[in-house]
Amino acid sequence: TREGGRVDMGPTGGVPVEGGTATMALPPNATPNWIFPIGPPGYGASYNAGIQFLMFMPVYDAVLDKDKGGLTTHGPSTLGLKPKYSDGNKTVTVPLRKGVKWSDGKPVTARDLEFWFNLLKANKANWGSYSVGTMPDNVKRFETLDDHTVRLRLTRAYNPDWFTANQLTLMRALPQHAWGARTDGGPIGDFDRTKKGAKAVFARLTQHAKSLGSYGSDPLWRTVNGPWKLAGWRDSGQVTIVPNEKFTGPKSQRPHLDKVVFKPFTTADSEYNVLRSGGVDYGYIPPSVMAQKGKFEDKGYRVDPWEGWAATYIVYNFNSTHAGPLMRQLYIRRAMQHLVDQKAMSDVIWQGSATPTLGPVPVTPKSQYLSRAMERDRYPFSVDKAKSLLKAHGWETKGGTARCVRPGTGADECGKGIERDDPLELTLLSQSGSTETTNMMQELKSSLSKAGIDLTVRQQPLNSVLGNSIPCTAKDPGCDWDMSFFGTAGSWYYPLNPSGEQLFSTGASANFGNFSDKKADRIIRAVQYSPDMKAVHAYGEYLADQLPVMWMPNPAYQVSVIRNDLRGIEQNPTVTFAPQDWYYVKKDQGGAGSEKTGSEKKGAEK
Amino acid sequence: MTELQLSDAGPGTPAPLLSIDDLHVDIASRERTVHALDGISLDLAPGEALGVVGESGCGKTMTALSVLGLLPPGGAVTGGRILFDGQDLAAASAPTLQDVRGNTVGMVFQDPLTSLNPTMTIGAQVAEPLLLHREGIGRKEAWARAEEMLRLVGMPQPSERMKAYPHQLSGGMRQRVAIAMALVCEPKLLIADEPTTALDVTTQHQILELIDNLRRTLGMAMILVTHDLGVIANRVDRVAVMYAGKVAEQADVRDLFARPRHRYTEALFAALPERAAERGTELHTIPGLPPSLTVRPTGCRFAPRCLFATEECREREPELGPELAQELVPGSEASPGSETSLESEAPAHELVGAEHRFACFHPVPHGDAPEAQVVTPPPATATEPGEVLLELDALVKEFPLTGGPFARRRGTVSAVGGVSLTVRRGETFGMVGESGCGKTTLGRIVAGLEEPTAGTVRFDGRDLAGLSRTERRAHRRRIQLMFQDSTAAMDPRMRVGEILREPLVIQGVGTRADQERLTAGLLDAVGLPRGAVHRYPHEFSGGQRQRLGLARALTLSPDLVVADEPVSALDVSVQAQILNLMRELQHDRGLTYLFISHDLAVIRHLADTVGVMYLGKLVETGPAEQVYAAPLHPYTRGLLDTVNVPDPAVAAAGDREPLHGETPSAAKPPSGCRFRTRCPLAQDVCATTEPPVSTPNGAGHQVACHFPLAAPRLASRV
Amino acid sequence: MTSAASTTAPVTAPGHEEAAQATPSLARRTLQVFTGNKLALTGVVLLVLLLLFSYLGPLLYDTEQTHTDLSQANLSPGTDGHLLGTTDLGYDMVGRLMVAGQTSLEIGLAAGLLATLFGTVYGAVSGYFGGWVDAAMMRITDAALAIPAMFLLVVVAAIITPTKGVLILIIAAVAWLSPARLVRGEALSLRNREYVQAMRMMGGGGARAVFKHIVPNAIGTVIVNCTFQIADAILYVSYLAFLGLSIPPPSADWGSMLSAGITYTQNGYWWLIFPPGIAIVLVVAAFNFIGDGLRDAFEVRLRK
Amino acid sequence: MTGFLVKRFLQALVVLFLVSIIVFVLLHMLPGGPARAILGPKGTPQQITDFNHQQGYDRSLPTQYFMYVKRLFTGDLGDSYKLNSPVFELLKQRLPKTLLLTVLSTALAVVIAIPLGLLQAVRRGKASDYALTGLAFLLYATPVFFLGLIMIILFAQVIPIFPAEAPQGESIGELLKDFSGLVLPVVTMAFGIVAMFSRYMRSAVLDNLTEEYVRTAMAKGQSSRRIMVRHVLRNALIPLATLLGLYLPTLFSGALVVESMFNYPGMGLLFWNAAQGSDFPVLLGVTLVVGIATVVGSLLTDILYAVLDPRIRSVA
Ligand SMILES: Nc1ncnc2c1ncn2[C@@H]1O[C@H](COP(=O)(O)OP(=O)(O)OP(=O)(O)O)[C@@H](O)[C@H]1O
Ligand SMILES: Nc1ncnc2c1ncn2[C@@H]1O[C@H](COP(=O)(O)OP(=O)(O)OP(=O)(O)O)[C@@H](O)[C@H]1O
Ligand SMILES: [Mg+2]
Ligand SMILES: [Mg+2]
Repeated sequence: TREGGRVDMGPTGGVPVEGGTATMALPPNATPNWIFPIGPPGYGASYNAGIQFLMFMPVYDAVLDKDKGGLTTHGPSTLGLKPKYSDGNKTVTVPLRKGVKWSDGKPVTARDLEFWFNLLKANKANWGSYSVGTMPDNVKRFETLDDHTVRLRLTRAYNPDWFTANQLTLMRALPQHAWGARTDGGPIGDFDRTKKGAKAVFARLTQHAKSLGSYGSDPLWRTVNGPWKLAGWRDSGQVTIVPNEKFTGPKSQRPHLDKVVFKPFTTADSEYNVLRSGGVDYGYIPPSVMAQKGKFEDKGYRVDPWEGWAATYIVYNFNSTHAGPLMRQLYIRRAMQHLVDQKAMSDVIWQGSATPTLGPVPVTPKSQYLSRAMERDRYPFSVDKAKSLLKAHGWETKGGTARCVRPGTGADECGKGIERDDPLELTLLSQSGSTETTNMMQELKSSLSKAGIDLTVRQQPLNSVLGNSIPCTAKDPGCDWDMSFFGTAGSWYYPLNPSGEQLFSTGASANFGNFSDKKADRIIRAVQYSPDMKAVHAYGEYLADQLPVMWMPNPAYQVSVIRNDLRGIEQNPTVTFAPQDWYYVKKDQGGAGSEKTGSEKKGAEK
Repeated sequence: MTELQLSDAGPGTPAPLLSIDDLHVDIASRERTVHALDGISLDLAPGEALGVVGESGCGKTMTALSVLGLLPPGGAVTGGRILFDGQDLAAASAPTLQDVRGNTVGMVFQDPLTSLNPTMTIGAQVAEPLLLHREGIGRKEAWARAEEMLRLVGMPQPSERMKAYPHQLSGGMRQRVAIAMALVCEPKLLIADEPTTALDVTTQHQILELIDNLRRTLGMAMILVTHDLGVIANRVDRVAVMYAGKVAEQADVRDLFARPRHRYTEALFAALPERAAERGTELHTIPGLPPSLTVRPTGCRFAPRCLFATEECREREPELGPELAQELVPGSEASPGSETSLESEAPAHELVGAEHRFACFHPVPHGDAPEAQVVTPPPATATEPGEVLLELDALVKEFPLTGGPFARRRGTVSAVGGVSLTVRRGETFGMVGESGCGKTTLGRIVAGLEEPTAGTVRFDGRDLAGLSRTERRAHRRRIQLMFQDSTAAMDPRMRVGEILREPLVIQGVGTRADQERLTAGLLDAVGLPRGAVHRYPHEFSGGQRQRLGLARALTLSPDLVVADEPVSALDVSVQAQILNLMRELQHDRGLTYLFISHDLAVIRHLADTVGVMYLGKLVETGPAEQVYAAPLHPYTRGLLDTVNVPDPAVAAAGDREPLHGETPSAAKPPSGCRFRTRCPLAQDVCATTEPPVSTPNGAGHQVACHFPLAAPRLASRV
Repeated sequence: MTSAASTTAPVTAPGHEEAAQATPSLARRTLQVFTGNKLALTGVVLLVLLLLFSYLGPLLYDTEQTHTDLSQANLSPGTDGHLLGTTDLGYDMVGRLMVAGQTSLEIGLAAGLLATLFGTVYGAVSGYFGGWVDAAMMRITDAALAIPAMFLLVVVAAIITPTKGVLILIIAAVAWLSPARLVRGEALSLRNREYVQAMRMMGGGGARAVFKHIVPNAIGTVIVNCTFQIADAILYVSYLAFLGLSIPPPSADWGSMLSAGITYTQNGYWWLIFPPGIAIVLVVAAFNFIGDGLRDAFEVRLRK
Repeated sequence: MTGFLVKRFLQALVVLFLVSIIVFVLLHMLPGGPARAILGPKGTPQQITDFNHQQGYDRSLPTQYFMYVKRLFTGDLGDSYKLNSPVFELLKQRLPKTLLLTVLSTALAVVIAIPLGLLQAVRRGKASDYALTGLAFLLYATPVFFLGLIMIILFAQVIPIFPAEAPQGESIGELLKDFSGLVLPVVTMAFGIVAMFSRYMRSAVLDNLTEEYVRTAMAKGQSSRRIMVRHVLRNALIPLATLLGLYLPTLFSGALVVESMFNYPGMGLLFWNAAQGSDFPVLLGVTLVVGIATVVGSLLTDILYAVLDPRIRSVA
């Protein structure tokens, strides 16, 4: 069954059938390794959350709103219904879907949410998604109104959209009646209501979650409320799920398939080889193979770049010991942005699987966060514009490198801190290991040099780049880096609301380049706290213009390749998946299409 | 077709078993072709023993190897025939040869270690020829016969040894195995190429005795290849002397030794230290080296080194034949007529083919006893021995014994077990003994290359152990070592000039110009051209390298030169040159020698005082004449009796008591007297008490024996 | 008139000529064996061709190798006068191979030589001094050898920012072990040679023994090993590129070209894969051929 | 024998100690430590500090090393950061698989290399020797990943007879069941080894052919064929057998590349992934295990040598 993997089916048409197995390839190094829905630092990866959501229904999640065509926070797959804000946005009420039961028959209640909150509150340091001041710090009180309603009293007024999208989505319902013991074999009770008890309960659950090999057999993880349950979790990270026959959620969420296998791969190449031989039904190809798209389409696959809810950029280090003054000049940042040929990079280097980044708010898919002004490219590729910007500020190219000939702080002078004859020389730490990134940097170097900007690219492994690009002040020994790029797989995946408080506000944890702008800080705060949607637009437009970073083409999460007879796949930009929507089709004529697929896949699985 | 040639031999003579006829062998390599054999003719009757002698490189081995078609890669028979039992082996096919090898012709090689397969048991190797050649013989039977054969060659506990591997046996035992392997199929001919050269005199003696006996019992013919005239004199019926790929002379063994005719043979004999008129006289030498065989020389091949060569010799090549008419000296007993043919002569000989043939235009006249004719150069008077230069006191050296990687330290080897001796300035102290008795170790301790485990070395009155670092460095100049293998002792990547200057550079003597002047002088002294400094060691012959070694030892003008077997790798002719040179330099420079050798004749020739070592002990010392003439220790006497004297007449005399048995391991030396296990006189006391040193023969002649020999022998034959 | 050889005069050895011609000089013999070995000859020819291609090539065939040209990317061979097509950044492939060849050869040579140099001295010192010095030094090499080279490189690749110099150092750091062990083995036997003993007896010290006697006498082994080291170094460069550790653009080496080309395997862009791949194979094989020929010439045993 | 074993064991301990130090130091040269790698760009400074504290990375290097070694003695190799399992468990699963791959490919290589080397030696200097030697060097000169790539292109794409991915089974049995999946990885890995071993074989045979015992065997009347088989081959195989132990690290290197190319779930792949994710405990664990394997390998080599070579055996 290995060779060829040809699917005799077009991308549309066909008769849906029930059953069958789908094998989905996970991206390189995306090895599912955590089942407990409160992930400790380092275990919060999207592929873990994605799989957890299948077994433990999320309370809120970024879901595609089929009617409006955008992203929203609740839908049939979520436990929570539309949250209600009151008290000047200082209180939020979360109503839960009724009639949902755990697989052991117990109902899903507000207590299960409280359980989650108690565990979190007592163990926030061990929670990967925690950052100071946000959940659970910003919840003054957690109240249970009835079995199906909870109310959160917040510490201050929040922008409801932001709070739902970025905070309530973190909420989970956990089976308190099954997990509420402090020790293995110990009694189950309300221990989570004391801090000590919560710590013990949490510790026990974490302990269980630490043995990957036993996930499949550990009874703890058998109490689920999602459409799926676990059938196997190998040490290699391969996860197999089968429909939860006790699922009590909305009908539309009942799985069609018999089984879904998530298969991790270590390299894109090995995945590709397997894909070619038909070993996965839903895989991906390296961007470089986009040119060969047609081949896959001929074989009965559809190729569909999975666009991520992300921004990609090169970080400028505004405190760089040697290039800080340069970075701080907006005109220089503008000139440089003019020299980034995002379109050519996206089309040639990424073979069309990346899209230009125009500002902090993703341009695709379209969303309420995007204003018209943000769709415009403010800094189109233009060597001339870059040159004239530099010239206008007193730079002259001598021997290939631009040098400041008019130092000073005047409008037509180089700017503060830049001395006469200072060269426009910059170094860039860039992550290694990706041909696309290497090529982008090479292209960037080449085009920057056309305006006399001399860029030295130093490639390092991702970890080193991240380790080296730390926020710093010019006096720190580690602050000698000028620019840094770690965006081969996108620099930053946003939560649903693409607010930039972690990225661009002064002193934020992921503000690696020490960007600091009073106006930006103000606007970002507005996004979090004010109820006005315009705040997001103002933020997006201002930062797109101010260039706190150098915008770079944003690569797709992956270039998916899917069998034509596997349908119902919506590629959610927050990169979770909903295999309950997936189904096979067979040819209208009643050919053996999916039955064959099903049995064939079963055969291959053995 | 080969049968036609059977009838070559006359009716009266038994058909020869092997008949080599005008054999030519070339060895071609990438750069050159060596004409290793250039028309060799030899006959061998059934049961006869033929010795082949000659200097190194003259083609002895090639002769032996070509019989069985075992020439080295590139080697090929280019002409002539090798008739064995009626078959021409030179033209035989591979299967035919395989049938002969190991079956009707057995072969024994020089090095008994490398010539045995290291990973096969002795039994398997000895049984192998049987399995190959005796159809229908089973494995079991083959092994039984192999065991029998091992017993026959004197292997103790043969059934156990069958399962042993070669490395578990001593050299002598290995050679016995090799012989058993060659003889297990009871061949008609045994070819032995230097079968004993790698062995001790005593073992050599035992092995040769063994071969002799087996040959007689099995009625085998034998070709014994050796460079050792002593071995030849004692073991064969007939001798062929080879020179430069040709047979120079061929004769009955007694006849040859009594009356060599070829000038080369004569010169070889003359160079033997045994034949030197007297101790301390110069030896006769043959100047120069054998020619390289890459080109065929015109004329007599020995002519360039021959004192009697004439124009004729240089132009024409003498034929190998019986006495030529014009050279006949009337009245000689052999008196074959000038026109005598082989047939007509035959009745006069008892032995087939025993007639004396040689290839020389100016043979040694008949009736001259060579020794008598030799003009003896005046003996170089040795300087009178002066004060004590070197004094060893109870010197002990033990080496830790580490076996293979799996063994723990298994005790120690007692290489030197308490030796005391004195060497006086200006004398030559000769140290003899069997292999492994500790001679080299002693020499190395004296030279400072080894630290003694116990005991003291006093040099010029000073205890060497008490020297400071700098004193020691300076002291190094005064004792120098001359190595056995000068090839190994000279850095092959250095030019001779640099090698000779190195001691001076290290010791920081003089400027470069001074050093060069000094080395030039040294080269003059050892008889090498000054241009030698620009060449590398490998561009010199063995003898020349030994001269260089001597020169280097003398660079720092030492008082004492320790010479460790300086001539044992050399041919007699060259050996004589070096010995003469050493003597001359000693005379000129007032040197003192500690001369180490296993060759009793050489020691006797050179040494003033002799020390005899056995298993780390000095068993006897004394003035050379006394020790040789009246040995006090049974070991010394045994050694003297074991030596192969290059004189068949002596060999025939039956009053010799050669040593028997093997030297025990130095790791477990016998208690008491270490020699007791092999001593004919041993008694209980020997096992318990270490013999004290006594001087029954007057002061200066010491012996460490409970029962020193009382009756002095009349004369040593060495 | 019938006396035997008179030997009073010092013998002026007449055997010179013969002795000298019997053993032709080492260098000559080397040359002979070498030219007689067809593989070694092939190696030399290959190497010369590759050197000419890399260093002379750019003078004859001038191409843009610093500035990218995305509009010219991934052209197939023959298009627009690009003999072997263009890379994914629009560099002319042939020109790129030349530039990359220089880097590969330079890194390989430098790393191979460095490793050999260090390893030789290390091994010679260890072997000559023996005893606990040797034990300590050898345990270090044992430990380094017990970590497979690729493991080390993978870890190092996760730490280091590559530049030419850094690559040379990394490779040398992995590669010096083999010459060290080899030379140590030689030194162990050489130190017992009589000429070294003779030197000691004259009062010479360790430094002299190591540099004057041991190293020169191990030179055959060293040179042979050096050619293999160079070959291995070039291979290592390619492995490093495979691990994502190659010198930063716009310079390139064959290894990085190959690993970049592998990205396009599926696109059938064979011209991005096979030319650099084959170049690596050829240059590594060439050095191996030469090393093998030299080994024959020096009669060094194949054993490590 | 025991004395030797004790000595070798102590040596091995020293070597392992050095191995762990080398790797330990090397790993700690990574800027920022593993925290960033584990926590990603979203990790907050607080989390990074916590992580470093938990793992002891805020302590001095010697202290950390001491702690590591102390835990080692209790058999605790630590837990993988990325794979959420004890390193020991991971190694227990992966090591046998890597051994399977190396053993299969080495066996294949040896089976090919021995006759090949013999043939080259016998035909020394002839055209076939040159051709085979040339081929061996060409193979040797081909980077394993290039070779693997060619294999995949040829046998999984152009003529799709073998799968391009190794079997993913949990157990050895499962791996073997899917044998066709093992073909390409095993063959790819074997090729490199063949090149090396056939060279050694050739030279070992040539060495032995010049030995005098061969001449003795000829003098006994054996055919060249029989001499080859009964005498030369056996003696030539001894150094070759011992080579196996010494080439363990090289084999592991090859396995690393092959495993990552074919997604073979062995130790090399584990290491590869761990390196990319700065999974220190795994890196240390794997290196240690490989170090132990190498040291044990060379010990076995010595023993094997003794078993095969009576010259050494009997001393024991
Ligand atoms: N393998 C070889 N290749 C080339 N020449 C050889 C080879 N073996 C021997 N010779 C040459 O053949 C000639 C005869 O050598 P042979 O071994 O027969 O001498 P030999 O009398 O046995 O000497 P020795 O006493 O040293 O053993 C010599 O000139 C030698 O250099
Ligand atoms: N370095 C060493 N380590 C261990 N044992 C040694 C060492 N050198 C010599 N021996 C042993 O010491 C004993 C004496 O050796 P030595 O070389 O002094 O004897 P020799 O009389 O010179 O012998 P030969 O005539 O064979 O040269 C032998 O048993 C030898 O094996
Ligand atoms: Mg010989
Ligand atoms: Mg000796």
